[in-house]
Amino acid sequence: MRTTHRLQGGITVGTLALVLVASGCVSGGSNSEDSPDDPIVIGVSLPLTGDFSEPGKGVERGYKAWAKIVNDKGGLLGRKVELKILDDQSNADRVVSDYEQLIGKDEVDLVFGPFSTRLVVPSARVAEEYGMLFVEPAGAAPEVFDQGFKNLFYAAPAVANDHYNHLAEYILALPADKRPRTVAYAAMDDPFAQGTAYGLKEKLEKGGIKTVVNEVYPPNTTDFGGIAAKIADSKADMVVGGSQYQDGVNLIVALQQLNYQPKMAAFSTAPTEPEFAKAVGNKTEGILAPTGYTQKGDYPSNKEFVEKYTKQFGKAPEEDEANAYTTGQVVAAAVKAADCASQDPECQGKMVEWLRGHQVETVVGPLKWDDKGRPQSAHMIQQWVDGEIQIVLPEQQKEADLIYPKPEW
Amino acid sequence: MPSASLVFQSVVLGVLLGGLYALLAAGLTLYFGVMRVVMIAHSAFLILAAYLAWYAHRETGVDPLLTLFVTVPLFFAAGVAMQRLLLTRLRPATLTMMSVLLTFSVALVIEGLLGYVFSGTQRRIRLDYSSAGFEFLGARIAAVKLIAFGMAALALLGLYALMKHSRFGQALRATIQHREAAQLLGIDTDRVAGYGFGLGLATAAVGGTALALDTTIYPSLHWHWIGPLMAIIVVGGLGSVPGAAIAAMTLGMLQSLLQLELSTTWAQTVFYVALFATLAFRPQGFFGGRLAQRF
Amino acid sequence: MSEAGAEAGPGPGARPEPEPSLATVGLIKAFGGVTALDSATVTFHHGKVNALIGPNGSGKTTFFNCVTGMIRADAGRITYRGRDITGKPPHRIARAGIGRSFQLCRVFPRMTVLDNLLAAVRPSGLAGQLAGAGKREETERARSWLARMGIEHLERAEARQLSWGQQKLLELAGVLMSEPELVLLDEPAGGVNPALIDRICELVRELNAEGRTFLIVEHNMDLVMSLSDHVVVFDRGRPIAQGPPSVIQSDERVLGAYLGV
Amino acid sequence: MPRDSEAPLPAGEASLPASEVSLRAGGTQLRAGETPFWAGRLPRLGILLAVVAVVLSFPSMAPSPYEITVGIAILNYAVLSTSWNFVGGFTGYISLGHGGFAGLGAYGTGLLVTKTELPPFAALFTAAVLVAAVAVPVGYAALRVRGASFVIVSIALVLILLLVFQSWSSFTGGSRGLVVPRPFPGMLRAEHHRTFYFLFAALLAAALLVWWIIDRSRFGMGLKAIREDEDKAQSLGTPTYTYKLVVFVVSAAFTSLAGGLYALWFGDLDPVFQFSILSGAYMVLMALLGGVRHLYGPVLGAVIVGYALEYSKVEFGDTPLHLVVAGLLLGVVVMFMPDGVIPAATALLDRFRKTGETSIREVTAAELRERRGQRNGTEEVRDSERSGSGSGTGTGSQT
Repeated sequence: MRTTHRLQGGITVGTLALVLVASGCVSGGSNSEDSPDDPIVIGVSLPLTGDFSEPGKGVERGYKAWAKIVNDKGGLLGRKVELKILDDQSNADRVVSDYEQLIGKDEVDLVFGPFSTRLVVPSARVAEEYGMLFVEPAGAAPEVFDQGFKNLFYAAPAVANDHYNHLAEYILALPADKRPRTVAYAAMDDPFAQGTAYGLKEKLEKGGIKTVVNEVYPPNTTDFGGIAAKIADSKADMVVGGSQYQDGVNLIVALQQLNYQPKMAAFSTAPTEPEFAKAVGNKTEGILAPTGYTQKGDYPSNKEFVEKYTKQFGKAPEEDEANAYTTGQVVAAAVKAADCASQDPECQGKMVEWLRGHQVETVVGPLKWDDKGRPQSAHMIQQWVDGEIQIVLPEQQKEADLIYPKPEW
Repeated sequence: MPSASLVFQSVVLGVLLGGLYALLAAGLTLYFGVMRVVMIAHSAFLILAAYLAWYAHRETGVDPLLTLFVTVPLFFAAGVAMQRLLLTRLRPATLTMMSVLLTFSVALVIEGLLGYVFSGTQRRIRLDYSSAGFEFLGARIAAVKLIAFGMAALALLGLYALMKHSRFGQALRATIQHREAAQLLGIDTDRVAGYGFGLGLATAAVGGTALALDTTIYPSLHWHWIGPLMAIIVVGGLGSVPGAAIAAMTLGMLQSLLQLELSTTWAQTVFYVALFATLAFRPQGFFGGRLAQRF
Repeated sequence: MSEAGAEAGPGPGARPEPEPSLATVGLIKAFGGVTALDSATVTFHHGKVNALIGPNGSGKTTFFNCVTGMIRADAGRITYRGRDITGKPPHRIARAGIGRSFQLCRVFPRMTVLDNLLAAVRPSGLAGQLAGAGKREETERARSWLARMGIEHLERAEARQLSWGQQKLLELAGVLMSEPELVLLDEPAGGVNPALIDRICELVRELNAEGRTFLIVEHNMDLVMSLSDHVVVFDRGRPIAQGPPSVIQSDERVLGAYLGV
Repeated sequence: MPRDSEAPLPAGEASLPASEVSLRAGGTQLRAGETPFWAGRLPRLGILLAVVAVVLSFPSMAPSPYEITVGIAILNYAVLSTSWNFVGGFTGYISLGHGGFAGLGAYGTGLLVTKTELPPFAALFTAAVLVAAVAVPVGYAALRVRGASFVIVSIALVLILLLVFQSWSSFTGGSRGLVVPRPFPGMLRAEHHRTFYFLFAALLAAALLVWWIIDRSRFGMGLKAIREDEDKAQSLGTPTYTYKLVVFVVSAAFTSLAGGLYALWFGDLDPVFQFSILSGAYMVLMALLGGVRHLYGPVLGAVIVGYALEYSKVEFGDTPLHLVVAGLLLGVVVMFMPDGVIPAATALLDRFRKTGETSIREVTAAELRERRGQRNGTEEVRDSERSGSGSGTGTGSQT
């Protein structure tokens, strides 16, 4: 027994020593002084593995495209930009520890936000408490903006609840006898997905349109038979899916299996994905979806982005990539305006201050924010028309006319 | 109140789902019966089989059902190997506990490798008949769900026939009921246990293919399945194959019906409520086994 | 038939009516289709060395497990010195004064020999529970039992490192450490060399002389006949004969049962 | 029955060569009568004090708050696995569901703070009491039957809690998460980390102290008897069911404290991360790897696993291979060193220490094998049983 204790003690001392040495060595190399030759280091933590890895990798590509485009043009403030990306494994513990590491140990000059609302809130708190500007590409849920963060800006046109604004206006503007009378909602239990569906629900209910089904399903749901049965049984005129990708596909297929034919069907995210049509057997005609980004967007920086991104990655950017790129654009604008890029509180404060009062031109259009960091634009509405997803709302940006009622799928 | 047609629809869905649960729970029961092992990796193998079906379909375009000819023998062999090479090496005194950890680690490895090879993206087999369905007494049944149920039912019937009417089945049942006694009867219980394990894993192959027909798959999906399956085998009485099947059908149906009034998430809790109730009031399970008394 | 056997009585000699120790009435236990105990009614005598014999599979071990609460009988009543202990959990039965050994000797393999005995101490109250194990008087008592078994020099070895015979002695010491009035021994001579068998017999006699009652399940007939005062013969889950060894030895039913007639 | 010349009488057994005993003792056990030079309390106390000093001075030596957060994470792991070890180590019951108790503690603390406005640390302890109360019926269901059902219940516990905390969003916040206000508002982040580092260290010390008290108590003796042989313990009069339940509840309470302290430190709770089977599995892995029979085993395991996970993350980057690493590590521990690294390492150390004796012992071992070959049938059965039961599985550890 005594040998054991002694040994344990030895091992424990040894490991602790190792901790100290390891942490000491690693942190020794970094520097906090800015010199014109040093690159601007930007720290990011992204879910490259785990539940959010798919969009996480999209965001990573967007950031990388931004860094490349900036560096090809000579960098920012004459300095190269360098991304330091850590994998948070889609885990909130990790994302916080990653930002602690980036800010505390690696002493990065700037940070970009991670993906998914669930990870944005904890990581925004770290940035907030260290006084760092926190521009993020993917925390659209209302909760993100209720935490009292002062340094947070969402780099996309609109928060989740406003995604369907144009569609709500369109429906409520229809003559009363043509409007859908009943709506069935099914939303994934996720702040973002629920936000989109409930934003529309709130507006339609206010306009007197009845909710007949309101289902929430956990993110891991794979069998949508039960939910689809409920929706089909309600014979609702319209179905709204607060979906991400695969759950939206599954729900649509399950509804098709039950031969449910609504007059209008709107799903978030899923229909805008490139594989969507194939996944639902090309029965896509008339499906609606909000989007914050279109490759055809008529903004100066967007042409460059689409072109160079496509060259770099071999395919056109999607919304996640675009939002990441937008994040880069927003931060770059702030850096230029403040003429500095370091952890210095004064510098970070200047950037935050500037973003509060100014508009930034981005690939998703001009963005500006309210005092809580909510962007003040709106999402476009797309619809599958003639086997292609096209913008139908708002009027001034439309590529095709909205089809209503929707043909059978 | 839900309409009568919706209730009937739910019953039909419950039966279709229960069939798959029953097949998979039968597999879990086999492992427990022959080895007193709670096989956490069962559902990981289920997902592995689903991935193999999906992959074969994507690469070659063959119907996923055809992959059964490969996966079933493969999984059978893997089951025998797993029993032989891993589980028999554990100390008998701590077998039950340590085997849980060992199979848990196998599940982690499978999940990690699936994620490594196929990434975490959700996958779904796209078939011509994916969205096809037909009317049945006012309920609408999806073709793929019916095929999946048919496979599960056939596999269960096959298993039942094997256990009831073959010599191997007799040896298997004897081993499950009383290992020492079976040994006295001259049964090579080690070999029988190996084959029992193989059979159990073969049910995962069938179940995985059935699952791939109709739902999305992703590497960590197995956690979603193992809970309900474990609840089923306890409610059914650990070690009783018919008990597991009955419990599976009952709970599958209950889950489906509860979804009418509760949300999807709450409806899932039925499995765990049944599990706790069983252990608190009737630890030997409802439909089977004396085995549970000592385990 | 068997009832007659059960009432065979104390046999010849002018002994006073013995006080009952452990007794069962109509004990039934079935495993699936197999009836292990078939309405077993039997009484053992307090202060004596009792033996329970019978062919393999006659239900002796099941009987042990039932009376010690390890498994629950399907029907029937179990009493110990008049107190009903039917359905009581094993530790209550142990605390009622019944200690037992197991068929294939069971010790705590990864505990030291001394700890094996200290684990049999029954503390009471929160303070007693949290007090350090191995108070001096307990340790002294444990050592004296070990000394009596002749294995006191091994007190710091782990039990699994002992030889089979040493483990048998250790198990017995552990049972005795819990101070039972009635000691149930399941095949104490199983797999033990003859010299050690003699030692165990001697111990049983000594301990019996000190007032402990014994109930022994054993296949070794010489041992049973030389050691016990009262023998019960089981066949197919019920007693077919009981009485002093001399009577049992000449009982035809017993021979029949053993020879499988 | 062939006679054995060596063990005719207990007296004969008593004269067993000491070398045989020490051989069989195989390392952890000293030969009777041997008193090594380093024995005694003083050196041990010295080592303990040194460790404590290192642990306590760590925050002031850390170059940035990040290192302190790493320290907190490891301390948190250590508290969790030590808490787990109340059940796993003493009784041998493997719970994969302790992540559930940690989550309950975290949410309990968070909800008490936000809903009832209890002071944070009062909420922490109230939550622990509540979790202990929840653990009673759970333990009642789980411990009534042995082994397999216990594991199943422990896994089911996490899964059901996840479902409930996700579904009951009006109360728990559901997937929107729960924000736990900081217990020390206005404290700078670095200072906040430092404070919690010491709080976690204190909690670890408390958990270790209670484990130690139980370990040397009569209660602990009963628990260990359950681990060794539950039937036997019961037949000796140990109320095994009550014992298991009590220690299960104690374990749940400590796990809850760890979870609650984590909630106060971290601030953001999400059911998916709080009620994760994986976190429960890591507790098992850490305790098992370090050695469940030892006071410091889980702590050591926490340090090793914490490193291994970090290493695999750095090494394998953005792939899920860290799961494979964890899985393989668990598998290796279960198969080859179920007693953990401490006994394995001690055995190794012993081999070095006693090189002089080794040759003698080997001779004895060979002789012994020869002698065993001549023994009677029962002895042989037993020996084969022993080797068949995995006692010889590799790595020089005497499993």
